[in-house]
Amino acid sequence: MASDYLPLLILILLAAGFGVIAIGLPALLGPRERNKQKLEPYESGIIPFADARRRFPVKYYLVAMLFLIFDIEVIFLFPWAAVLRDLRLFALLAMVPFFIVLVVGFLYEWKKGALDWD
Amino acid sequence: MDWLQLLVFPAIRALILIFVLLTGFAYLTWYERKLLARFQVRYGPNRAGKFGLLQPAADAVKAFFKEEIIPNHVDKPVYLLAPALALVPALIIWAVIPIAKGTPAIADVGIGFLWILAVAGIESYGIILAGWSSNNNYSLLGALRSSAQMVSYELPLGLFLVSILILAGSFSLVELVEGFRPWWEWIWLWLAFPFFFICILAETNRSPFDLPETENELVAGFQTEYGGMKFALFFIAEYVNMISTSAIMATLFFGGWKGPFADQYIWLGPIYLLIKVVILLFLFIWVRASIGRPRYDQLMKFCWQFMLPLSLVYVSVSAVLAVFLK
Amino acid sequence: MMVETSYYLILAAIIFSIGATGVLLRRNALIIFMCIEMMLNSVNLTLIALARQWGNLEGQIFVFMIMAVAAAEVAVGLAILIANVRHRQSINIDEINLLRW
Amino acid sequence: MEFGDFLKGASEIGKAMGVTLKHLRQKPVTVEFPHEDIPIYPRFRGRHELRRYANGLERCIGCCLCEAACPTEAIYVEAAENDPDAPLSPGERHAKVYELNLLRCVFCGDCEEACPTEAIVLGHDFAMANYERKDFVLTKEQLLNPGMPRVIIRPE
Amino acid sequence: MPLDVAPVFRSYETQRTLNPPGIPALAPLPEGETEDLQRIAGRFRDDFLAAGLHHGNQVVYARPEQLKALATFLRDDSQLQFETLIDVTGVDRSELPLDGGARFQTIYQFRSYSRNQHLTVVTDCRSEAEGNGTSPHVDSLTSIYRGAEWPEREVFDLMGIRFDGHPDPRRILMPKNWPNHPLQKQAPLGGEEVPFTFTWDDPEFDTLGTQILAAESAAPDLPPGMSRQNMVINMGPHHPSTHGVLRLVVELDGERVVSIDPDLGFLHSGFEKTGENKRYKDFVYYTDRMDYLSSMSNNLGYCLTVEQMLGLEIPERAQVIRVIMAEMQRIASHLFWLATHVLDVSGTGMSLLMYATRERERILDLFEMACGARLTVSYIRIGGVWQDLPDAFVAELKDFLRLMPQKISEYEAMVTEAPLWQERLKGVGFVSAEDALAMGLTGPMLRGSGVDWDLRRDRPYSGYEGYTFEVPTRDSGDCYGRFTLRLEEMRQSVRILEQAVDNLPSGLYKSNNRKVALPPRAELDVSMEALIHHFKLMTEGFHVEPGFFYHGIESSKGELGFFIYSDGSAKPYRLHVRGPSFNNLYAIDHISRGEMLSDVVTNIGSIDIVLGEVDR
Amino acid sequence: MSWSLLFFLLVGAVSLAAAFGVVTSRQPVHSALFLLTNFATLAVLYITLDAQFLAAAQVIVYAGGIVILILFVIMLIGGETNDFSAAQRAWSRTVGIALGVILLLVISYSALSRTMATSEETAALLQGGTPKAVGIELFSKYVLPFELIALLLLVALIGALVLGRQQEGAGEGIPSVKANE
Amino acid sequence: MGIEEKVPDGILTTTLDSVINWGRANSTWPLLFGLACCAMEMIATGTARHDIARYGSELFRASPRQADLMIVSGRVSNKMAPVIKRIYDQMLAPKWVIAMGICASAGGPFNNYAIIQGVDKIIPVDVYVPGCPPRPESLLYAMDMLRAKQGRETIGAGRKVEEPLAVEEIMPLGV
Ligand code: SF4
Ligand code: SF4
Ligand code: SF4
Repeated sequence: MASDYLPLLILILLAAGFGVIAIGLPALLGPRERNKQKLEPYESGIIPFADARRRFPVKYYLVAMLFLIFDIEVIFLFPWAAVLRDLRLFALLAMVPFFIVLVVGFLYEWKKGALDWD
Repeated sequence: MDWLQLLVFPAIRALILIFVLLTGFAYLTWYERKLLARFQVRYGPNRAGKFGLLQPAADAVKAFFKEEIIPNHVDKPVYLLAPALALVPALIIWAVIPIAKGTPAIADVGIGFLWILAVAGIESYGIILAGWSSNNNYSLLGALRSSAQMVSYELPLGLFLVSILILAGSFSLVELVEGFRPWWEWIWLWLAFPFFFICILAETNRSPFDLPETENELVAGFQTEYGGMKFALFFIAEYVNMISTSAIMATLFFGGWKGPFADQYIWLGPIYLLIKVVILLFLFIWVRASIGRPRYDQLMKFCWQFMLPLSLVYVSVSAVLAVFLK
Repeated sequence: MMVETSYYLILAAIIFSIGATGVLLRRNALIIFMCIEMMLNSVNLTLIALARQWGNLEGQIFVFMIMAVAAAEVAVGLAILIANVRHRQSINIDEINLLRW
Repeated sequence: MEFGDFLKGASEIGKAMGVTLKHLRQKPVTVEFPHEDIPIYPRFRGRHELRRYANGLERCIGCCLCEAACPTEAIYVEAAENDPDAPLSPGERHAKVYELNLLRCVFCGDCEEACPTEAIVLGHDFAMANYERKDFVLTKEQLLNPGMPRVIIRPE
Repeated sequence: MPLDVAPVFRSYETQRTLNPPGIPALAPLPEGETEDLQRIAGRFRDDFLAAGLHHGNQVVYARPEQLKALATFLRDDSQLQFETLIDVTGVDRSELPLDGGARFQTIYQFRSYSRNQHLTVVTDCRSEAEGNGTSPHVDSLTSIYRGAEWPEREVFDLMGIRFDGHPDPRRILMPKNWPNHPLQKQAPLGGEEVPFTFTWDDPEFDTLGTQILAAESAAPDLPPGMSRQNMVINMGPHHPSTHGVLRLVVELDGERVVSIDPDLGFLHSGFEKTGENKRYKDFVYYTDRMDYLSSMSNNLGYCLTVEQMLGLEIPERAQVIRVIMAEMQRIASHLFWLATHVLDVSGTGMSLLMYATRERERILDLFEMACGARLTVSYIRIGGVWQDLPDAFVAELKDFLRLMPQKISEYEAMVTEAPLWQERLKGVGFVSAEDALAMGLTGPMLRGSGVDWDLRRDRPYSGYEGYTFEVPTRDSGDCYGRFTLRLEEMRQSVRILEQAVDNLPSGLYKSNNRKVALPPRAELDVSMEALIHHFKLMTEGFHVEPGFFYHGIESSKGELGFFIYSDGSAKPYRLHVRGPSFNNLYAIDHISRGEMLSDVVTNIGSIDIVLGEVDR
Repeated sequence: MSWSLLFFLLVGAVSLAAAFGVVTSRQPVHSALFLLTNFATLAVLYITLDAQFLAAAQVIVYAGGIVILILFVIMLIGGETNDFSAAQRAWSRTVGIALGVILLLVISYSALSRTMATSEETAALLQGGTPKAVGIELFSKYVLPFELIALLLLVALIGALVLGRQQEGAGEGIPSVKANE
Repeated sequence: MGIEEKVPDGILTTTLDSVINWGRANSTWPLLFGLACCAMEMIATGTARHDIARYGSELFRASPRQADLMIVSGRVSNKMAPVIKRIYDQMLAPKWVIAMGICASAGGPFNNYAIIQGVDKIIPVDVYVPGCPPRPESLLYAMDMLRAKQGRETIGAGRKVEEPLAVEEIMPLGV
């Protein structure tokens, strides 16, 4: 039960601790030679035209959005998969409409060209 | 001694796991460099120590004693957080993998499969934050690309996991390995392996899907502004991920720690697992030596227009098989 | 050994209030969005706490459904936001008037 | 993408992987310099040497032809009359100063071709790296006493 | 950077006083007539100055006012069909007795592929008072031949000639605020004195390594026509996939390329100016360092040009050796292209990179055997080759030739049919035949678009007419077409090599003309005359008749042309190189527009550039 | 104070701090990261509340999906806005804080007015909230909502697609908000 | 300076020095940076025949933040000089420079207006390699020399660094 998860938490904390050490320690160990250019962005040895955080294509939003929706659907499959053995045909049938709607959505996207990346 | 049971033993176990993984990482880099060299008819590292066995140590020493900077144009907290965020998931995904009979690496929880999916889900944070905080055109573009790639391939990956879950009937990886499987199930399972492997390649950003680091158009992608140990952390994350995912694949598809006599002699379990992992790692490197990389849009297209439908079909068929044949 | 349910409820309440304050205080549509998500989550926490209180899984099912709805909401909400930003070049909620849009 | 395409692609990838696997078994072609001497052809043009006759006299007669021939002005020669009692070279003149700036030389071999007495030749030494720029102006002493290059001369 | 250091002259160097007196102000007027020239004369009647043959080239002297009309006529007339403007260059004649003639001239090379004709047009530049001096200018031909854009910019940058109506009159090679136009005769060569021990006291040497110059701190200008609304990124000059120090300013809309502005000159080394200050023989060594992946072809192109101006006969054996070397170089260059192309497209882990370079090493070994150097071979010299082939060479070469086709098949097995490779290359970087001609592309870029043209076959030199080989072409015009084309070219080169080694004649390996080629060493001891020639060649060098000449050869990247303008002295008065990479690179904007960012990398690889030659 | 209470307090404190961070960060990315932390702590609390499956779902959906989406949007519109100054209406701040406090008081009062101790037995009914338990509940009682969720997602998908792709032809990018400030 | 001030002199520092120097010498990652003809030989050094990987140096990094060694392989033009300087500045300490080929070392055959007569005019050079181009083995030899030099370094001693001069002071005309 809940206490099963304590070791996981410990692992997470230790792993994070290692990360912190690995990031912090070399800052003490390594040499320091600072100059102005070192702290400027690298862009092939040229000064960038503008700040990088500017504008990006909407395509990336669509990827994340599609992913989110499908992620939910995958999550819904998990409890279903868990009970498939017990409920058998009923579970299978219950999933059919869900699955069909999912596929319809998928096909719609496809038709709309949301899956074409060029 | 409740607290001993609850806190200290798991902590020791966790420390050992982290240590083993980091050593594994070090020798994986050696393994890869050597193997790649042999694929390319050369020797590879062989001067630091015998057969270059101390090469990873040299790299580590160098990285530790390299200057650390935080450039002015970055978002400092996020810039520092990103490498750690990349590394942690790679280490903790191991927790639920069984390493011997009845023994998970850390804990056998009721949601083993979901743990894998969840940890895979947060893996992309390190990259996306690194790219954003670096405030560098190459980094940002690289980060967007790679995180889009990673989340996309998570879907077929999740669906394949569901299918395996359907067949196994248990959320616990420990039970999955120990459970009995009829032969047709193995065959059906192995059919999925190449596709699962492709998803894993994309998830771990390995060649041929190493677009985020594509040195070609984006210099070093999201890592461009990282140097020294912080860069090394991304490196570690990538390689530990390779080990972790190999272990997962070994567990899901090839019976994990199982092997002759592993039931009687518990200590044989980890050895079998190691052998399987090494073989799978060979596959990773072999692929890297042989196959060119696709373009970003082709990669995404492949995921959404081929892998996803395929995995949907695979889930449905698995469900039908499970209902009617078991 | 078990923590009282009311503690969870209080925690949820505080988070909810923080979220609500944020919605009122901030003008950045994205941050408001995040605050709303946070409020939704505090409700989820309440539901799950109560589900344990009554030993009833229905609360959990409910939360599960809410997650799906929240995802849908986020997808559509952010899409609206993006469309709007394209139009008006602003992310400030005061300048976003849906009726005029 | 059709499944058929995928299969065809997979077989092509398999072919490529076959090629690499074949190479895995081959012996590396690496020559492990500096732990092995490298094979080199006799015509290779490396560090310069000034030669002597068998009797110890310098071949160079200070004619400056090499200096004139050099496309990059890397050679500097200052001639002087030989002391008739203790001549440094046969003939009337010898090179009082003979310097060669290795950091200007393109190793074209024109000096060797120009030299009427075959005094200056390009040897086989390629390990010339050094730390200071001043180390690269070879004086006459250095040119007259070259080290042994670590090479195996291949048959031409 | 002490820029104003006067060039170091040594007493023995050829000086202007050594020039034969009375150099003609103009190169001798051409004589002889051809059909084309008659047709042009018929169209323009007495409006133009002169036309005729000069060193076997058709030459037209045109008035500056006529230039555009002439160019239009050349392109559009159904009997002329000069589809392509191969090269534009200029010459500053201020050190010649001008007799009132214009100081600057521009020289154009036109080519008709369909009719296999070459035409040189020479125009005086108008001059116009500007500021405190005069600035020469002439009409731009960009509206007629698109490919003139870059060569004209180059002429402006280096020579200071303005082109009226040019769409983008920026500097192209030199930094944007460079104070002079380096190829003008009054501009100093620059450089510094070569240090020897007696100069070590020079305080400058103490400061070496400590003169830490601060890097530039201002952002570069946005190239004209680019919008800040889009993402504009720099690729290069330090970038892993621009093959050296090319800088591309890429305007991106998402991942899609809106436009590209290449910024050249990061490797500008002043070859042309240096050439004007070196003896003819010395420049051979410089050509090596231009397109450093095909030194042999560069040597060959330069030597052929000078030899044609000298009217020198090359012995049979030398010709065949030259062909052998040029073809080996073509294979080596293509192998290196293959390796880097694979690296660009597929990443570092890819083994093909290593396999291709392994074979290239074998060729370099052969080069080392014959020439004593691996890359900068300087093997082909004016009058022949440096030394005869060593005895073991032929056997080794035969061995290599036996192996090579098999290796090419191996590469093909790894990539040609591989789905990822095809996806990356097919349909990418398309250039149609018309565009290729208009942009003045040559070599595989031209043949990949279906234009069947190869200088080796169509305007043979060095005895290429005696070999049977095919000129592969592809109609697809994309990167994949060019990729398969180059693989096929390697096969054809193997074929030529096989014929050449089988029929290697015996005889001299360099010309017997003692005025140009060094006498054999054995002669020095016995013949006073030989000794004198030897001294003269090594100090002063040989003289070339006044005049000018353009000659192009087919290097692995396209047409490599040398244009030499001689005033009769021992150094070229003006030396210009038409680098195939320079002109081919012009296409990068055209072929990348609308494609993805990753395709830019593929396209660069597919054009196969070498920056040493682009920037010169 | 029992260990579990201490644990709860620790996690709760982190959660609150994160929630506070979401509201106060100037940089939207920081807000998003605080939000992520908040979600993660809630997942931990779900586990203590015997809702294992939901804890995993929380991480996968919220951390792995929603926050990623939010981050993408931040990167798309580049919004580095300090909007505190932009809050022109001063009253909204006062009202906001006042409302928040009142809300807090009301809810806490109602929650504290009854102590709610849970017995182990009732909790056991949850079976730890494993996927299987949730699944059986879901498929025995809530099949219809389950199907409706699919429809809802379909509608959301179409809606977001249509909204997100508007004027795509007119240039794929979104102008930076920063440029506007 | 970081650790070097805190560690006392003596045996500890010497051992530490030797360990660190060993690490640095055996894991020198070059910057992926080619200028001209010499770059071809530099690439050849990485290929199977010469295999720079034997010394753990095959990881040519494209980003200056991750590289330890700058191999200036070719001629440096006036236009390129500020870029090189900038990239060098952006590399993290400790860093080394090999001037490969005579052009990078002293201008080589290009004694003219376009080329900087030696890259050491803008950045400090550790090892010069003559040759035009140097054979790959020459570069390997230079790497050997560099390793020797690395082995002699102490972490306590800072490397020569001076306040940068303004661009105009050095390059009145350039760029
Ligand atoms: S080899 Fe060539 S460059 Fe070198 S010194 Fe001799 S003539 Fe001059
Ligand atoms: S080396 Fe030869 S050419 Fe040079 S000065 Fe001496 S004798 Fe004359
Ligand atoms: S040293 Fe020689 S090979 Fe190297 S860049 Fe200079 S000219 Fe080219």
